[in-house]
Amino acid sequence: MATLEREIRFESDRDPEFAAQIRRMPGCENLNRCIQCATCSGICPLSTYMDMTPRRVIQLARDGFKADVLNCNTIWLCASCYQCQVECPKEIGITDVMYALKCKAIEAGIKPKQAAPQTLYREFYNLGTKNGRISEGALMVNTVIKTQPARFWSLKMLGLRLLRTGRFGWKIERMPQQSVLKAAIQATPPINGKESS
Amino acid sequence: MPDTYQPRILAFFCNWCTYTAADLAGVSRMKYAPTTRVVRVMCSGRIDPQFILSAFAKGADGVLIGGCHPGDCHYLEGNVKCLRRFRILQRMLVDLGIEPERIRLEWISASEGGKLKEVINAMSADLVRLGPLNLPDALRSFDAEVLKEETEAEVQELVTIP
Amino acid sequence: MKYAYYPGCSLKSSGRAYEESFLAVCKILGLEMEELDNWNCCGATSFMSIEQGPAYTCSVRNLALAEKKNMDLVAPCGGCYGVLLKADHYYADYPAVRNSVDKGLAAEGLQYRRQIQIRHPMELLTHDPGLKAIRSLVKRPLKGLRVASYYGCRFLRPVAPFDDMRHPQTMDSLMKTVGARIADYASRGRCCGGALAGSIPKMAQELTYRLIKDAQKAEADVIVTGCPLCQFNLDAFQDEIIASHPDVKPIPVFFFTQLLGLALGAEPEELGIQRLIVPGIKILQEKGILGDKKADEKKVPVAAGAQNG
Amino acid sequence: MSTKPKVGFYWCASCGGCEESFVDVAEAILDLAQLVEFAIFPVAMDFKRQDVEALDDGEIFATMINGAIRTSEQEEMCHLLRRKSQVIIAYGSCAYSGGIPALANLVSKEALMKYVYEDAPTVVNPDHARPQTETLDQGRMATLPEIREMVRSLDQVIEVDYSIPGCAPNPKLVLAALQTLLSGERPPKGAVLAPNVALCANCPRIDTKPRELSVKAFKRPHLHEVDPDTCLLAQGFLCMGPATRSGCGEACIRGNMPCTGCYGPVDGILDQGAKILTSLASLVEAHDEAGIDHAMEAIVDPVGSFYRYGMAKSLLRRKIDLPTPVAR
Amino acid sequence: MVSDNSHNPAEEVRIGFFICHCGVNIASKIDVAEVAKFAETLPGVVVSRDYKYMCSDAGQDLIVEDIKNFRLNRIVVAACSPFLHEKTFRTATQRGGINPFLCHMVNIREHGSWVAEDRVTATEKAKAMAQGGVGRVRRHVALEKRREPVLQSVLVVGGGIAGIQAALTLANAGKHVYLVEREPTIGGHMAQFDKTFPTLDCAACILTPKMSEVGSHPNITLWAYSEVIHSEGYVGNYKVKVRRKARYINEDECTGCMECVEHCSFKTGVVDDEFNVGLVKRKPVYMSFPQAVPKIVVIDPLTCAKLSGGKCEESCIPACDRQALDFTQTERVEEIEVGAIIVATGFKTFDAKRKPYYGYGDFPNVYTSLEIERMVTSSGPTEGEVVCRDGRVPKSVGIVHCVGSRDHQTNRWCSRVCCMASLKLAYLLKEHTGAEIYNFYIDMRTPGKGYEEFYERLLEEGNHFIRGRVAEVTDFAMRPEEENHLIIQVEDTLSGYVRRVPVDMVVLAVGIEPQADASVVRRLFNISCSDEGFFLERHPKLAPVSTATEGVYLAGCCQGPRDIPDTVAQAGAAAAEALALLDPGFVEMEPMTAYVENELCSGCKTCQTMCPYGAISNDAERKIAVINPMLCKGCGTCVASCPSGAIHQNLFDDQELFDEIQEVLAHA
Repeated sequence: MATLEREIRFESDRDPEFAAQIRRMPGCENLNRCIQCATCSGICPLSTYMDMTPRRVIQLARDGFKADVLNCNTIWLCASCYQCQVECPKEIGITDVMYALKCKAIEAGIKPKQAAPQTLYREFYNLGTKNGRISEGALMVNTVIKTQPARFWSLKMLGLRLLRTGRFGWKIERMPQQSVLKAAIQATPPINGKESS
Repeated sequence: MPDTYQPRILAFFCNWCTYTAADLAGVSRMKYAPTTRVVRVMCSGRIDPQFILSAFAKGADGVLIGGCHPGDCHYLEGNVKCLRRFRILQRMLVDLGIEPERIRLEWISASEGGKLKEVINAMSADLVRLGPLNLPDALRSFDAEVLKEETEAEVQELVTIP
Repeated sequence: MKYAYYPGCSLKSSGRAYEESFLAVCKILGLEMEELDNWNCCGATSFMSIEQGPAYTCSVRNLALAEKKNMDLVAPCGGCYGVLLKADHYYADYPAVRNSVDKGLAAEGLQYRRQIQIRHPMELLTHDPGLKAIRSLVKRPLKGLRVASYYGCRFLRPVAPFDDMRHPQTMDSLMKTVGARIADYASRGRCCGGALAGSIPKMAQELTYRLIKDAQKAEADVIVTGCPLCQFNLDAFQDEIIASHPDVKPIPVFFFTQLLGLALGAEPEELGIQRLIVPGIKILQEKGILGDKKADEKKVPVAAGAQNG
Repeated sequence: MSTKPKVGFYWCASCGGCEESFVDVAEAILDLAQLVEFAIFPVAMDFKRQDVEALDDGEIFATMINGAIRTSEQEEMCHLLRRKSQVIIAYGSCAYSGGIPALANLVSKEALMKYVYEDAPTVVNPDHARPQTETLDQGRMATLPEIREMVRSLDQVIEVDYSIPGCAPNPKLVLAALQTLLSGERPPKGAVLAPNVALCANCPRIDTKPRELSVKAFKRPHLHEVDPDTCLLAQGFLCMGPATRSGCGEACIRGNMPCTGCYGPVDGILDQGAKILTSLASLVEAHDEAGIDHAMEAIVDPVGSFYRYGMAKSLLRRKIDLPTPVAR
Repeated sequence: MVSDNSHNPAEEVRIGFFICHCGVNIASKIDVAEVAKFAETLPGVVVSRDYKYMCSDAGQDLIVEDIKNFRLNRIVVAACSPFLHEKTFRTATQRGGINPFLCHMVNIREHGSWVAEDRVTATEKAKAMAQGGVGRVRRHVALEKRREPVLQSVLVVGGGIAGIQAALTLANAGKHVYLVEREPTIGGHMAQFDKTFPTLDCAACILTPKMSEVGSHPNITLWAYSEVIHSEGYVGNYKVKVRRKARYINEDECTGCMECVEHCSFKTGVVDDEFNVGLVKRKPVYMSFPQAVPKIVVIDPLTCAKLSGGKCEESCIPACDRQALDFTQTERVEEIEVGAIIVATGFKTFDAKRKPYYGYGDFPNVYTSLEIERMVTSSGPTEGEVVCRDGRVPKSVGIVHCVGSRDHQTNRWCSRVCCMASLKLAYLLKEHTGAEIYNFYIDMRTPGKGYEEFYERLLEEGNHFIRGRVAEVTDFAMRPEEENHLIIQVEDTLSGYVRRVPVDMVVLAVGIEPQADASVVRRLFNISCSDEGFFLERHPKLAPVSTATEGVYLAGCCQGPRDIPDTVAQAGAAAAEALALLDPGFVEMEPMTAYVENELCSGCKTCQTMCPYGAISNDAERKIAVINPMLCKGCGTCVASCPSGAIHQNLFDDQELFDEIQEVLAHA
């Protein structure tokens, strides 16, 4: 028989430094201003798919319930449309908070339940930083195979069409001098909200 | 008009408390039975028992008196004076065949719009249960049994003293 | 005038038609585009989600390259434009960003002083040659074509330097200038779900469906857009969307530069119109914008029908 | 035939005290007799209905009718007298406002008959016999008047020109009234020919009434000694003087008894009982229900006390849940 | 039969009937056109109209014009409550050229459309009410308002910020003010506060100058340590008795040097210091706080060893070089006459012990907000140092909002100031201690200039805001880190979690309640209380500082919870109302007085026991009652009691009421 459990949250469940760290990330400085009006949740085109509404993510982030927010699917469903950010009456960079939380989740090595977006972002990042440019064909194929192998074949028709219209190729795109980018990335200090940074 | 019997309650409300409470009930959009006809007086102490008897005689099914709570009277004790009259009047009316539910004295302060509504609804329900009093018809029919010989005009003519 | 042209990754593959049509239009209007040497991926939303330091460095690096050439940077891809614009702003606003980026750029001997502007073709064409100039060059007015402009997210949010964030008009003005009719609809700036198209197609397609539905409610014949990701997302998955939502009909999704080019007299092939997944030629022929032998014969009744519609 | 104006007296439901009291004018009656001829005068001289019918309409100058109206015969006679008289004076409390007989309006006719003919302790009536309006006896129809469902004041049956209340009326008022009428002066129709002010105005004890009187509990006069000089209300006795018309000569007060209200109210009062009630209640000292009820405890029968003489003329006229009279 | 003495039968009654739509307020529930048509059939009605807004200028002009065109001599307006527009329509009637009291209002909105369920019955009821009004107005006679002089002084009851503000406004306008304060000093609650929100001005800095101004103002008679014990009279002419308690100090001599306090034979405090809400003890001889006004010490007879009959060195007496101590002093009763009264008796805070789960009184480190106010004040008992009762400086503080408020078990209302006061304390506590501050709130209510901004500032500064009503404060630890803490258990409705927050100090933001003796004060001044027990204003929008009793006005929290800016504004409004009453020098009295019809009066004296104002006397010569119209307030109790119907009341005469009763019932 299934049991319904609701845990009490103790102060020890909170990371008291978490909110401060997030607030030091670009665009996140107004996090504490939130009055929980939930405009963000209302305007978000994807909030119905989220296990926590953006409002609740903001609340938990602000309160330092780090584990809860880093494990939610909300941050990965965020399509970066910035609608919430634009409408927020307190000018909180909600999309930026989502970016910050995604970075923190990755930093913490959290593998989300809904893994596909993170996989895509990783593929993209790896390709982009390695070659300096994105080879869309490679990116698409890699991501689909890694995240939705079943769909691979159903996309066959689309793939053929794209090939026919010349919008899809196997060629790996590269910037002429990748080394300069690599050097720049390596020389870039991280932006992670930690006070030392 | 709806088919259901709607009793007629003549309500004497004091200006400072119950009339104001009735205003408040209105402002608060409380809905209550459309049974009352309010006569405003400055104080429940103004209410002459004749008014109440007259109300019954003119067709009221019930009479509701609303005054300030004891101690709250705008004129110190007008409500207590009303109560003194009311106690003996209600006793007398029972002897005259008028059920005690047909006459009510309630202390309803200016802030008690809700109580006003409750009282009117409760009293209306009581009166529906009791049925109409209908005294004007009764008073008319009282004289149905007596002899009628002359018309008024004839009498008038006869009694005219030269 | 010469501009630093930043194609971004998509304009080299899935958005080829955009590059083709944009450059064709620039040629007609006399705008000179010089592709930036050794440009790199802007980072899009992905870099930002993984590591923010490199994300900003990658973006700003392209700006620094353009600045070095002393040219404004033209980024036709909506995604690139948005990311570069945001990077520019945040570089200015956040010392943490500036600190990281400056150190990153220094490795290549670059620096950025915010001396250039980041331009999008939509705004560039509206201002630099200007609508008047464009109108004077129209050869093939888009008469009778009802166009729904789809702006997507990134021209508008989080900053919108050239248009109204909540009811953008720039693309509509361009389309009106070349004779098209405008289908006004509320979803013009809503998210198409493009960011999730590759990862959670179900959700992405639901959002796309709403846009197409809304545009068709406004009696749009075609959709135009200025973002290769939006175009791809709206165009490529219509089969799947219609399969689950039969209440929408296929609708061609053009790059606005394609229609602009047509109106200015370029030929469809130069503009990559054949590259659309939902074919766009037919509607243009039906409306009499493009000549077609068979259509020419039926021209009168079709035009009448279209007017009635 | 005498040329003197004819004056009549008649009796309906009454004790007869009113006419008896008229005799109290004593020698003055002789002066009156000089001026008028007594056409009918039940207490003094016999007459038959035919005698009245024989009179011309309006032949009687003034008839003073006493007693309340309860039977069909009384109604018929009143209508007859109305026809024959120029002026009708309701004479005495019963004619004026129902009087003591009108207290019968608190019980139904049936209950009344049943008590009188069956339940009264002195009655033996195994056959439950009741008086009938028509009885065929040895081939002859004997009739009795019909008793009505309720008691009425005279003006509820015929037009009344003037009233002289009182139980019994002060004979001086009658004399004065007749003198006024004979002089040709006509008070406004409907007038009560007695002073229009309450009894306290003339009460010999008024000065002993305190300015602010308050009564803890009313008393019944037969249970307490009554001080002969002090205001009776001040002593706590239920005196109706404040709500009762003056004119009686304060006979009861002078006889050390509280006023019982026989002269009815002054002009403008719709309901004497209500006014007595309000004035008495005004004196009660108590502030809460228990105290108020205690103060009024001695008023065991408020209706009987407040409407002793005025039930028929009150606003409600009778106990309202009695059977309604059947139209004839 | 009833005689008709009240109007001239020769005059033909010509009634105009006007029914108001009140937009849709009436017209949506009552078929006004039908009622107008019906009224037209009533005897005496010459013209009958309905109009969208009778109270508008155009509506009033309709009456004025119709009076002229139709030679109307009676007006009936069926509209809203006479409390709202009786004056309006009487004035219109007068503008039409007839006596204003020939106009009568029928209340078909508050008593009709607004309480009706269905249109048919509402319309029928309106017809009946209309018929009643038409029936009664026939009897109306021309009446004149009477003028009475208004005394040019005002009594202000209560010396908190409301009373101070009202007194100063009036005094500066040249009126004499009696300011009566129960406590030994004026200043009220505001004097106990450290800072005021949202600007964080120092409360003392803005209050004490006003207090001194009151103390030295030539137009203000300040009676602190005094209470009003009796009030009688009427608008413009009130007689008030004030009990001035004995201070046992010669007020003229005392300079407030406090030497007597120093030298009291009690070397330390012996009784809870009221001003410091019991955080410290005071001596029997004391001054509430150094800036007290009047700056005079007071001796508490209950604890003073000498006055309570114990042994005492009486060292205070020689300590005073002005021999100001006077142990023979007794209380005095002053009698004053004033034209108007401003009641500004303030509030009391909710007793936190009534919410036992919050642990006030059980856990030493649970405080009320008022205690914290004193604690954070630099001139307070701890000189601004915030320490728990065990001497620790708190590292974390939980502020529980809405204690006692918004709660059917205690006080249903929102106390309005607690959100902002809590934010202020949060700020001050953080400033003083650097502690983590947790606010537990139900709703954050920050309506006011700069208030929301203050809230945002607190948010940004990292104060914790947990939305949820605290269930309990407990010392039962479930985790090691909770040991030696008070744990606040709450559901954070925003995160959706039940949370336990261990803190060192709990602050209960206690709500605002009516004063314990509000009902005594209410009766003293013949005003009403609303359901909650706060004094009732005459109209919440149109007469918010007036009461049902003319000449008595309200200021401050005695009328309902409010903050300092609102209180000061309201006190100004009350002062303005009083000035408007005083300035013309006279007041017009409604002519609803009673009078005796001499011929009918038997001198039975029944009425004389009835009159609460002693307005009725006995004319010894004529042996009849005589009513002094100056004293009569028109309650009509004597009229109802008169057994002869000899007393009449203007506007509420028997005949008017009998006719109203008959006619209002005539419509089936």
